Amino acid sequence: MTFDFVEPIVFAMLSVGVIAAGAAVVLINRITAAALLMAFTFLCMAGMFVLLGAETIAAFQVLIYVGAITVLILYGVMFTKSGDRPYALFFQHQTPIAAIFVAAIAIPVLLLAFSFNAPAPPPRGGDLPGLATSVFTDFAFPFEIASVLLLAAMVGAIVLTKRDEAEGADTRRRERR
Amino acid sequence: MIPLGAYIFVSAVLFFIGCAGVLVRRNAVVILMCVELMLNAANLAFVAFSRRYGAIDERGSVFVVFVFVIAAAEVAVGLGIVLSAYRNRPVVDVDEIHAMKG
Amino acid sequence: MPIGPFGLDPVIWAPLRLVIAVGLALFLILNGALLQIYLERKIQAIIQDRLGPYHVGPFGLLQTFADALKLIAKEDVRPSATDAWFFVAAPALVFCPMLASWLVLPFAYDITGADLNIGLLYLTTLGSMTVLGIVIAGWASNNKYALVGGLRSAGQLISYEIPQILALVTVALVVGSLSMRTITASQPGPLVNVLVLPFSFLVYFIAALAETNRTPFDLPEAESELVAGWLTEYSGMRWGTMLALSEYGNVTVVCSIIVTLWFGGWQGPGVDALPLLGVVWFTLKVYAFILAFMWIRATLPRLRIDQLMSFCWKGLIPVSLLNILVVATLALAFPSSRVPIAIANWLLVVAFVAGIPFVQRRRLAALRARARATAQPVRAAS
Amino acid sequence: MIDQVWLIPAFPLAAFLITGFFGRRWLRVWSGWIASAAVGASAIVAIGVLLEVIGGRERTVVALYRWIGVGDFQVNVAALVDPLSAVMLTVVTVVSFLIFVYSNGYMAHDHGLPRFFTWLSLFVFAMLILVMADNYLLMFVGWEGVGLCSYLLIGFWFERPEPYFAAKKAFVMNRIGDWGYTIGIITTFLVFGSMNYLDIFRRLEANAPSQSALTIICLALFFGATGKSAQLPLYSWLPDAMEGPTPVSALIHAATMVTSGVYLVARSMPLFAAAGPSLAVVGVVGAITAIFAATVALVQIDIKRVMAYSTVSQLGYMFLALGVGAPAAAIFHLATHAFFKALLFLGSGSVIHAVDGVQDMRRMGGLRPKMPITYWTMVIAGGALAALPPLAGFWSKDEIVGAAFSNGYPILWLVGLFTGGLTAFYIARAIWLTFHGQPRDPHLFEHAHESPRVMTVPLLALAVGTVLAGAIGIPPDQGFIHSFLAPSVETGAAEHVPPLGTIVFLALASVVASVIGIAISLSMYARGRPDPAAVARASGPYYRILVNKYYVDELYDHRFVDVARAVAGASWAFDVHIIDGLANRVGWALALGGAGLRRAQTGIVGNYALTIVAGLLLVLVAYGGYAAGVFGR
Repeated sequence: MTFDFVEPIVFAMLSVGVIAAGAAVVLINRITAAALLMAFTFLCMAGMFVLLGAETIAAFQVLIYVGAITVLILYGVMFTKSGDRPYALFFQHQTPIAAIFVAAIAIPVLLLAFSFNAPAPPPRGGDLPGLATSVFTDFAFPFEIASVLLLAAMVGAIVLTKRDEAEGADTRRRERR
Repeated sequence: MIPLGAYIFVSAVLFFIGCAGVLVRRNAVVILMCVELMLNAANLAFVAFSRRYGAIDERGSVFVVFVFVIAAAEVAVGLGIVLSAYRNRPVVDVDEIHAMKG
Repeated sequence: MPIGPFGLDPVIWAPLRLVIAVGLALFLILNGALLQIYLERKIQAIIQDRLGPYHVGPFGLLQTFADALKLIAKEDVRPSATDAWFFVAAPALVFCPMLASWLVLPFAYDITGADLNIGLLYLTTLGSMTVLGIVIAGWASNNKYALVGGLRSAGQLISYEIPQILALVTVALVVGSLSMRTITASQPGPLVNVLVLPFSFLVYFIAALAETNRTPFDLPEAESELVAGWLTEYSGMRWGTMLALSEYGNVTVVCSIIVTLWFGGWQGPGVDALPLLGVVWFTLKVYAFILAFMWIRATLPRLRIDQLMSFCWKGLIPVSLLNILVVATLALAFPSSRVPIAIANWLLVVAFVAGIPFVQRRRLAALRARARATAQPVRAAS
Repeated sequence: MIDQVWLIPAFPLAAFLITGFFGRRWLRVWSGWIASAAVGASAIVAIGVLLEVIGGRERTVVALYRWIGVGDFQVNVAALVDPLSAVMLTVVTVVSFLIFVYSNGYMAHDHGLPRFFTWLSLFVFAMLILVMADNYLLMFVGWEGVGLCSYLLIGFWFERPEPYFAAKKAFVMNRIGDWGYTIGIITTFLVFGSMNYLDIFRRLEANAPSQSALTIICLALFFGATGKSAQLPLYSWLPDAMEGPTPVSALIHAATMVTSGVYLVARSMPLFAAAGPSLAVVGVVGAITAIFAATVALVQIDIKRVMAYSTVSQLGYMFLALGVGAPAAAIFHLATHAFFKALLFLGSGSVIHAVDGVQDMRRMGGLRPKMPITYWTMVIAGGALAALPPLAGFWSKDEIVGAAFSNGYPILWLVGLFTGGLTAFYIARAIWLTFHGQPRDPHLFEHAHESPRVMTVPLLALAVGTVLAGAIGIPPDQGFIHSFLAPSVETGAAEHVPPLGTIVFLALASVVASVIGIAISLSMYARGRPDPAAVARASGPYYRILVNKYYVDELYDHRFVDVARAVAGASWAFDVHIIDGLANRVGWALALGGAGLRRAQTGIVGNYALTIVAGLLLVLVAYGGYAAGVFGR
């Protein structure tokens, strides 16, 4: 007995999940729901990575996208009030043009997508050793650059969101002295 | 064995969904989410190509790791910008924020 | 015919193993929660010189069963202003990752759901997913106390995840693997990892207290001072699932990780002869740590939210980064690196423990100085 | 020791860094001793290297690291240790060490002492790099470094205007020479595809490039050498450089830096030898400079200027030697000259120190009893300069003059001989005016005193060197130095050794010329027969020309500087009206365009995003067209 039929079924479920949830993120009006659906997209994507045999990437995907980015976006949602403005300013006028543009790119790309073919890879263990070796040898320098980028982003985010009150209190205290 | 084309197709669909979302939605936070979707679509393509073509190492997947870094940095800074803009004027709709006009 | 463990055919053993592991997991979670709630009450009562539950059953053993029955029998109340879908989904979002973590815990030799080669990463990943459920629960309750509680709790969990992961990294550095089975096998006999990496253990233990919302870091559910945080609007079996099952399940998972990584996992006397004895050793060790958690809860007061965050960002994260730096350097510098790493790590423990009073004294001095600075103008005005 | 050859420049570099960073604030006077100790250590290592080279390791390349690696353009930071550079290293470090020690006394009361030793250490470092380099580019680094240090040290007393102008003049003159050097090394690279000496010489042998290319290279390099070594037409900065402190004059403008041009030509000897006419140019320029500077030196009244023109003249001798195909003699003379000219300078410094900074010989006189050590060492050095046997100068200079004769340049031989007489005349005049006769300025005479021991000990050491250095060149043409240097400066055509009778005749001729020069000098200044003033009056216009140094400075001022000013003015006008005007127009056009394009900046993020997508579409169309072959493959 073979279980070959399992993989296509799982893949079909995951792709439906990815595409449906992704579309819902764009179409749905409730932002919290959109954020949660986005997390769901990410989870399905992690499933696809597992299907591809990239468990480490899948784990990172969940760790970073679901555990960190979604939570961050939820924070953003909760700190801002999304007004239900029925009318649109001029922004919405671009929707038809945008639709035409996106369709013009998407249709050929989607048609071409199926033309990719690759031989079945030889069976092998997880992707962890290979990934680690690549990151710390050939890509060590980009890796360091990326760490600097993260640091810069962290500092930038803190500076951007820091309120001036702490500073003000500080000067006030100094003035009092 | 799922053909490579299927993964690429899913990746492309998700990418254009995100792309359309960026162009159509008004809420800045939602636009950030759509950008994340696009990045994720790219990740899928990277991993699929890497796993199916990479014979020795995981060079394609390495780029996914870097995309993770970029995505995290982008969300952090993007939300920081949205929040600081929101603090000046409580709007998150990008069509009302047009102080950058030339 | 190849012979698997216990002299069984691998074709039979593979599914059987999974069944045993999942059965054990469910058994431990469900009964573990009941048992732990009972133990928690009894131990706190003993420490606080009370009796604790004693009416239902012998020594009050059936008290938690009675509570569980009460919870199940309760009406399913959902406040009308809540966000229906999210309100229902949140407990599941908290519960599922916890349940999934049990997949990789090694209960005994070859009794584990799946021996992933990214086991530690998998556990970390699932730990981070809990945050999502908590934020959603806070949001869905449509109650500002719940919302603020949820955001605070999420902040706490995200922050303490960092020292936790950094502590795990040192173990991975020394052992050279992320697989739970390999990590267990790397600690033969009494030479457990805690002798090599005591400081990582210390950091992980403190971070784990925060990660599982245990005292002194139990702000999210500080019933006695705040409203119950993100749990405010939950009642009945929903609350039961969220708190009783998920929280106690998480405590058990975290203690299992501690046991596997630092205390030799299921290994113990007589395991070679009778492999299933491993389950007993494992459970005993895990419960020893759960008891330690309870002991701490009965002893230490609760931190304020700003103290909690600054302790993590200014205390734990820098020292665990230092720890990684030291361990990684020594691992590179010495071909057989366990002894130098052990020496360095014990030195770090000594420095950390000895350094706390100094830091505290400086903090107190700063506080007093600030108090004087604010007090003076008043005196001058009068 | 050779493998540690990098230690030699490392010590002065360390001294430079230490005194530069900590000198003014913390070390103060100690910085002099630290620098001296560093150079002393270098000297010990250099002697070790020299001994090892003598011991048989003829040619070693010690590569430190790759400096530039761009395609074919590979330049290493590497040291070429062969007899030539070993001799140079030893001379530079030993003489430097003695001068450093001397400077501790000479500069003791100057508040800028740490700065002085900082620049001096940097100078030694750059000079050693220049000498050790195994390629022209690294040599250029040292070349520029010594030029810079020379500028800094000439202008050391920058509070007064004269040193400042002298420094500027030296720098500009050097830059003009460097321009030639730059052209030389660029052409070298274009012709040979390398900057490494050994590679170049190897390729030169394998397939020689055209004669004209070689001539251009050699003349350009020689032009650079004239700038650094103060030959005609770029000599005039050196006499002015005497505004710097005397140890600087001794070290930089007598013993080391000015010889780098000689070193460059000697180093490039295979090139020059292959490039026919250029060697003759070198010889002729050297001879003209020698006699030209010697005539000017006859009438100078400033003691340091006499020495300066003497240096120019002696450098002319070295180039003369190179030109007539006797590079070993040139290097030999370079080494001996380093000793006796440094000694002469330090001696004059000692005199100047004693008489409160006065440099005018007319105000000195009769100093002999007051400063016996200075006097006797200066007499020894003067004898060496006048080429009296058995002092070092005799052996080296006689060999140059003799080589000119025996290699078939009788006119150059006559010039050399005559210049030798002039040299003897002016040095005898200088020593007589300074030390003998009646004290002409009683006030100065009262205060004069012998210098402290820290200054006289180096004088004595140099005097010993002056007496003994000739030994390495005995017998003429077959001495130790010749066989030692032969592998480095071999020109291919074997020098033919003249018969003994010729040698003796040549030596006698030059000794006679020197003795005649000294005799005339002494009779004029000691006896007053004929009276110098009367001679000056009688020779009238010729005397004025000499006193005014052939009006060269005025010529340069009127011809070159005025032309340069005119060109600069025209360039300025061009810059203001054409270049700036163009830039302004462009800016104006851009502003206009920007005003139009500003409408595209709606400030709405969505529009920008749409633009990005439109760009994506464009890329896709372009790629599709490319894939379909619309644009051709």
